[in-house]
Amino acid sequence: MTASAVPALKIQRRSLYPGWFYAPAAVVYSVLFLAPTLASLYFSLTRWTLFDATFIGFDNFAQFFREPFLIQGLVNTVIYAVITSGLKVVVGMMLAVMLTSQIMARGYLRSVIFFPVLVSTIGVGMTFTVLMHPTLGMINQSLALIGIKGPGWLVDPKLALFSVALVDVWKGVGLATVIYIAGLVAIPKDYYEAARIDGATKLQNFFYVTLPLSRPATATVITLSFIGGLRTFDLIWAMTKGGPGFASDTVASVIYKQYQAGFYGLSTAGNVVLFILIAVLVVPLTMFLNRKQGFE
Amino acid sequence: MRSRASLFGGIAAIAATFVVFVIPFLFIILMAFKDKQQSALRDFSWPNGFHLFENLYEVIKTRNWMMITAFINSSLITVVSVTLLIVLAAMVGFVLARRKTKWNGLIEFLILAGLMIPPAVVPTIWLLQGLKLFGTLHGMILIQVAYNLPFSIILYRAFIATIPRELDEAAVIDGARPLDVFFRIILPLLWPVTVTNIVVQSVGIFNDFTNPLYYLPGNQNATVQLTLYNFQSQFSTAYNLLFTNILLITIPPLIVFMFFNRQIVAGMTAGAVKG
Amino acid sequence: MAGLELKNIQKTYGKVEVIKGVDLTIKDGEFVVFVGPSGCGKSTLLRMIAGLEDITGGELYIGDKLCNDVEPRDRSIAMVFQSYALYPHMTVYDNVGFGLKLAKTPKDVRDQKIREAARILKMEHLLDRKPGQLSGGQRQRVAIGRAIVRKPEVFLFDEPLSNLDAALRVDTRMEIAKLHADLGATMVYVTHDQVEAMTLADKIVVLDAGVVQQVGSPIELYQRPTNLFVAGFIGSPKMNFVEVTVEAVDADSITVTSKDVASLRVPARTEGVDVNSLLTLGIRPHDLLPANSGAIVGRVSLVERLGNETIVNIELASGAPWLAVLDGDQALRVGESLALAAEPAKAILFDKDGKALLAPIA
Amino acid sequence: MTKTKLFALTGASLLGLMMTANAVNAQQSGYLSFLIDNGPQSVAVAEAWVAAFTEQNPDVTIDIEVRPGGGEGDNIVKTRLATGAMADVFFYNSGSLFQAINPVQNLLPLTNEPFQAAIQDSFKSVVSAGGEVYGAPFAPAMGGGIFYNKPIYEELGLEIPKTWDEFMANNEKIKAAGKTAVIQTYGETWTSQLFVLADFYNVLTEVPDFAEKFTAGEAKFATTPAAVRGFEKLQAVYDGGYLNADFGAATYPDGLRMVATGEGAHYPMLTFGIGAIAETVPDHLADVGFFAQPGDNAETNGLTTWMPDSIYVAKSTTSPDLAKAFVAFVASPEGCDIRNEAVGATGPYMIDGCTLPADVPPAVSDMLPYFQEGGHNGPALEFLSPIKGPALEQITVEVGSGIRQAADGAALYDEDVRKQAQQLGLAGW
Repeated sequence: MTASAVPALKIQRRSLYPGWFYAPAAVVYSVLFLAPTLASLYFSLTRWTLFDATFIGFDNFAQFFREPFLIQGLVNTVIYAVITSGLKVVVGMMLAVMLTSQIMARGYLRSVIFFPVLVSTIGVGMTFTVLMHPTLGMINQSLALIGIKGPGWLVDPKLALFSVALVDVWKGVGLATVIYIAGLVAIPKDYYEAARIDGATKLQNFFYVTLPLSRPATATVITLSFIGGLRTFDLIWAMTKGGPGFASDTVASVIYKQYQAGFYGLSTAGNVVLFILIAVLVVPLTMFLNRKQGFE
Repeated sequence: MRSRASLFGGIAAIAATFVVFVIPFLFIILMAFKDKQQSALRDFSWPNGFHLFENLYEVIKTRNWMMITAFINSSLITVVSVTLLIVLAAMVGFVLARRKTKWNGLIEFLILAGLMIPPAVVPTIWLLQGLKLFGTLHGMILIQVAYNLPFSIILYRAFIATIPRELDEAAVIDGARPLDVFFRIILPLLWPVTVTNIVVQSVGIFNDFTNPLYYLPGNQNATVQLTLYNFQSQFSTAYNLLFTNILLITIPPLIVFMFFNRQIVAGMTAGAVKG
Repeated sequence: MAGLELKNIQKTYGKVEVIKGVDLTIKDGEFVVFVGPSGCGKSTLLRMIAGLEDITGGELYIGDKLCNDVEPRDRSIAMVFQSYALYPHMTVYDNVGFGLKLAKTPKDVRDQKIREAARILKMEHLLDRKPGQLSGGQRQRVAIGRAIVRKPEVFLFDEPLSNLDAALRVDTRMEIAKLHADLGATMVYVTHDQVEAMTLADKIVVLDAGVVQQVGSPIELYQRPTNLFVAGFIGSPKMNFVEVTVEAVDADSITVTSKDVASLRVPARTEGVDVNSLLTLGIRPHDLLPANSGAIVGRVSLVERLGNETIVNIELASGAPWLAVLDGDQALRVGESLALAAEPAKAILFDKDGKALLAPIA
Repeated sequence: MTKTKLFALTGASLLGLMMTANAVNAQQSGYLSFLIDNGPQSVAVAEAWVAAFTEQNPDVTIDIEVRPGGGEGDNIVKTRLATGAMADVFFYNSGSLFQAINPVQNLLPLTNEPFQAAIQDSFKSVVSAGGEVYGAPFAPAMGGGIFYNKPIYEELGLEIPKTWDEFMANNEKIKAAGKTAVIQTYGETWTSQLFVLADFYNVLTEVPDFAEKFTAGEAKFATTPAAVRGFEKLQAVYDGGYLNADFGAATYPDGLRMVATGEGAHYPMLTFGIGAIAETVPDHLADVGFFAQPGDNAETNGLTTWMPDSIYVAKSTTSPDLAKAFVAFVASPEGCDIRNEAVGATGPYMIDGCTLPADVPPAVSDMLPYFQEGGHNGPALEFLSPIKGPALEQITVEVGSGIRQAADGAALYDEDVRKQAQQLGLAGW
C-alpha cells in the first residue's frame, strides 16, 4: 500500500529515548542480582555445605514442606503482610487526609509521623523490645497505672506476631502517609467543588471522591507494604526471632533459621518457595490494582 | 463552629501522635542521658544527672574508636550509592515511560522481580570475589544500587509519565541530544521524586544491616548498624550505652530529614508539573 | 531562508495510514496554514517536518536538503507548541536561551539575542520569571521568543492559539502576522480554526483523513472550493447545502430544482451531467438576499440580530436547516415564512462524489 | 556431579585469589587478623592476649575482628571460611559445630605443634577430624547445671538437692516464701535448652550407649524415657509456677543478675556465666553457688560437662607460623594466667600446667569436686554426637512456656534431628 516509500534512505535516526539508557542499570542489576538469583535456583536442588554441593533433586523442597512449622509460618507470613499493609493503607490514608486538611501544627504532625521511617529497623526493634517487656516495659507499666494488667506483648504466643506487626506499622506508616499525601494533592479541586455543589457531606466527599481518586496511591502503598510484609525479616528477628517457640515464625525467618543451621541448599529452596509465594499473591494483586488504575 | 471542631481535632491529633510517636523517642533520649544503674530500670523517668557525654564517649571509643570508621564508611556508601541510584533509576524510568517497545513487559517484570525476590547471599559473595569486589566499599555500593534500583525506577517512571512529552520535543527542537534532554530537562524536573528517593533510599541504605553483615566483613569496613549489633551483647547490661548508640546512629538520617523536610512536603504538594 | 518541498510524504503507525502521500511545495517566506478537523493528520505532518516523527515514506526537503533522516536540531527549524512546552524549572531568560546554550553560543552573543527577542515581543520585564508565574498570553510570547531567538529558516506552529481566550487570540494572531511580515521567514502553522487560517495564511492546505483536499490562497478556497469538504470547512457560517435535481443542462450552466428550490440556473462545468441526475447545491449564507419571489422558501426557526447584520435560521420544505446572513437589522419572527433569492454566480454545484462543478474562470 | 566439581573448582580458585591478595600486606608486617565472638568475656580476654603477645613481639600487629555469637555467628564463620575470607586465627565451638565447618578442608592442622603435649586428650578428641587435631582450648571446661542463690538457701535452711524431687521440694519452699524459685530467660532462646542439655549426664547413667545409638538413628528422645526426662523437668518448673514473671522476655544478663542478687533462687546455666557475674554484679559473686542438675537417683549424681570452645587457624592464612605461635601462646600456662587476670577463673583448664588462683568464686569451687577423683561427670551430647537439632531452643521455649507438652516436644525434636542428620548425609537416616 505504501510501495513508493524510500527504504534506501532508511538511516536509523538516533532515538530521543535511546535504549542504552538502560545499560548501566542493567549491568549492575544483572550481575549482582539476577545472576546470583539464577545460580540459587541450581543450589536449591543440592545438598550444599558451602564447600560442596551434591545434586539431590527436589528433596530440599520435600523437606521444606515437611518442616513442622512451615504451614504455620506460611499462614503467619500472609497474616503479617495483610495486617501491616492493611493498617498502613487505612492509617496512612487517614493521616494523609488529616495532614492535607486545615489542621493546626501540620508541620509538627508530618515530621513526627514520618520520623520513625528514619530510624533503623534494628534500633526500633531493640527499643520496642524494651518497651514491650511484660513487667519492666513502659507500655505495661503505663497500663498498670490505670489498672490494666498489660499482656505479654512479645512473649504470649497468641500476641507476638501482632505486636511485631504493630511495630512494623508504627515504623512504616509515615512512608505510606507521604505517598498518600502526594496522591491526595494531585486530585483536582474541581471534583470536591462539584461534589460540594451536589451537596456531598465530608464523609461522602471522602468515599466518592478521595477514595476512588487516590487509587494509584493505594496501589503503590499496598504493593510495597504487602511485598515488604511477605519478605519481612529484620524486625521479627530483632524482636522475637520467630518466637516464642515458633509462634511468630514467617517464611523468611524459617528460611533464615535453615540458613543459620548450615542447611544452605534447604534454605535456598526456602527462598524459592518464598519467591513463589510472593509471586502467587502479588502478581494477581498488582494486575488487579493496575487494571483499576487504567480507568483513570 | 468549624474552626472550633478543627481546633479540638488538632489538639487530639497532637496528643495522640505525641503518645504514639514522640514518647518512644523521648524514651531513647532519656535513656541515653542516664547512668548504667538507672537505665537498667528501663522506665520513663528523668535522668539522675547528666551522663550523655560520658555515654557518648564510651560508645564512640569502644573497640578502638570503631564508631568513627563506621560513620565514615556508612556515609560514603550511602552518598555514592544514592547518587548512582538516582541517575541510573531516572534514566531507566525515563526511557521506560517514554518509549513503548516489546521489551517494556520484560523490563517491568524484572523490576517487579527485583522487588519480590529475596537476594541469594552466598552466590552473590562468590560473584563479588570473582570481581574482586568482596569486602570492599565499591562492592557494597554496587550491591545497594542493584537491590534498590527497582523501587527507585518505579517511583521515577510514574512521575515521568506526568511530565508532558512536548517538553522533550521542545528541547529536541532547541537542539538537545538525548543526554541534554535527560540531564537538563528531565532530571531537574524530577526533583520532587528525587527528594523522595534521597530520603527513602539514603535512610534505607544507611540503616541497612543485613547486607553489610554479609558483604562487608572486617573491622575496617564496619558500618553503623553493625556497631549497634556488635555492641548489643556487650552493652546488654548497659541500656544507657545501647540507647546512646541508637540515638547516635539516628542523627544522620535525622539531618537528611531536616534538610529535606520542607522539600519533601513542597515537592509532594507540587504534584504534577506545570508548564 | 528556505522553502519546503514535500514529495509523497507518508506516515503509517503499524497498519494505520495517517498521512497518505502528501505532495506540497512551500515557497521561501510563505505563510502556510494546515487546516482540517481534528485527527486529519495536520499535526502529524507538521511533526514530520520538525523531525519529531519519522517519515515512513516520501521525501522531505528543507531548502535543497533532503531532511528525512536529519536530526531536528540540524533542520534549522523552530517550533511553537500548543501547550507552549516551556521548561518549568528555568526562567524566561533561560527558556529563551536554552537552544543557544546547547549550540554553545558565547554568553555575550546569547545575552544580546535573548534581549533582542524580548524586545521584539515586548517581554523584557518577564525575563527573570519562571513560566509558572506567567499568564497564558505571556507564556505564548515566551514560546515564540524561544523560537525566534534561534533565527530559524522555518517556523512551525502547532495550534499555538488554542489555549488562549478569544480576545487574546485575536491580538496574538495579529502579532504573529506582524512577526511574519517583520521576519519574512517561512512559517508553517497548524490549526483547526478556519478563521485563523483565512486571516493568517498566504496559502492554506486543507487536510482531511490524511489527504490534502485543496491547496490555495484563502480567497481561492473560499470562492472556488474544489469539493464539498473544503466548501463546508472554509467560510463562517458554514455553506448551506441541499440536494437538487438537474432540470436542464446548457453549455456553461446547469438548471437545478427541488422541493426547496425553484428552478435556479447556476454557471458550472457541465461535462457528464445528465438531466434528472442528483447534485448538491451549495450557497453561502452571505449570498442569500430576502426577496418576495425568491427561489428558496423556508420557515424562520431562529433569528439572531447583531445590529449590522441578522443571522436567520430557516427550515426548508425538505427539512434542511439553512442559514442566511442578511444585511442590517431585519424584523423577522420565528415561524413566519421567508423567501430568499440567491445570486446564481455565487452558487456552487457538487456532483455525487462531492467534486465541485466549477465553471472555468472567464 | 561435574557441576559440583566445577563449583568446588571455582571456590578453590577464588580462594587462591584471596590468598595472593592477602600475601602482600601480611608478609611485610607480621600481621594477624583475629576473629572472635562479641561476648564480653571473649572481647576482654582476646584484647588481653593480644596486648601481651604484641608486647613480647613488637613487630607483630594483631587486629581483632568481632562477629555476633549464636547462629548468626556460625553463619559468618561458615561463609567466610567458604569464601576464603576467614581471619588468620579465630574462636569457634568444638564438638558438633566444629565438624560442620569442614575442618579438613578449611583449617590448618595443629597436631604436631609442641603445645599439644600439654592439652588433655578429651579436648583433642572434640577438635579432631580425619586424624588431625585442629584446635587448642582458649577457655576452661564448663559444667551445665544450676546456679543457686546462697543467701536464699541459708535463709530458708535448704540443702543442695541430689535428686530432682529434692530440687522440686526446694522450689516449693522457695515459692511458699514468696520468692521466685526458678529463673528462666527466654528473651535469649539458647538459655532455654539448659534443663534438657544439662540432663544428659543423667541420661547416660541410665542408657550408657545413648549417644552412639542416637547418632545411628536408633535411639530417639521421645522413645527413651530417660531422655524425655529433660523435657519433663523443663515442663515441671513451668507447671509448678516457679518461674519469674518475665521469663519470656528476660535475657541472659537478667538471669545472672537475678540469681546473684537473690531476685530468684535457681538459674540453670553453663558455668561460663560466672565470668559475666564477676563483671556485672561483682559484689554478689560470692552469693552464687552451683550444683549439677539432679537426676532421679542421689547415688549417681553427677555433672554434664562442656568442652571449652577452641581457637583455630584458617588454612587460608598467609602467616601460618605466626598464627601457630599465637595459638601456642594462648594455650600456654601464661595464656591461662592472662585469662584469669582478665576475666577471672570460671572452671578447670584443659591444659596441663594451668592453675586456678586460690580465691576462686564459690560457684567455681562448687564445680571442681565433680571433676576431681571420685566425682562424676560426663560430656554433653554434642561432644559425643555430631547431631544437634537447630530448633531445640525454640522447642524448649515452647515446653518451658507451657505451649507444648514435654513428650510432644521431644518428638518434635526428634524430627528436627532427623533433618540435621540427613543434611549431614549420615548413614541410617
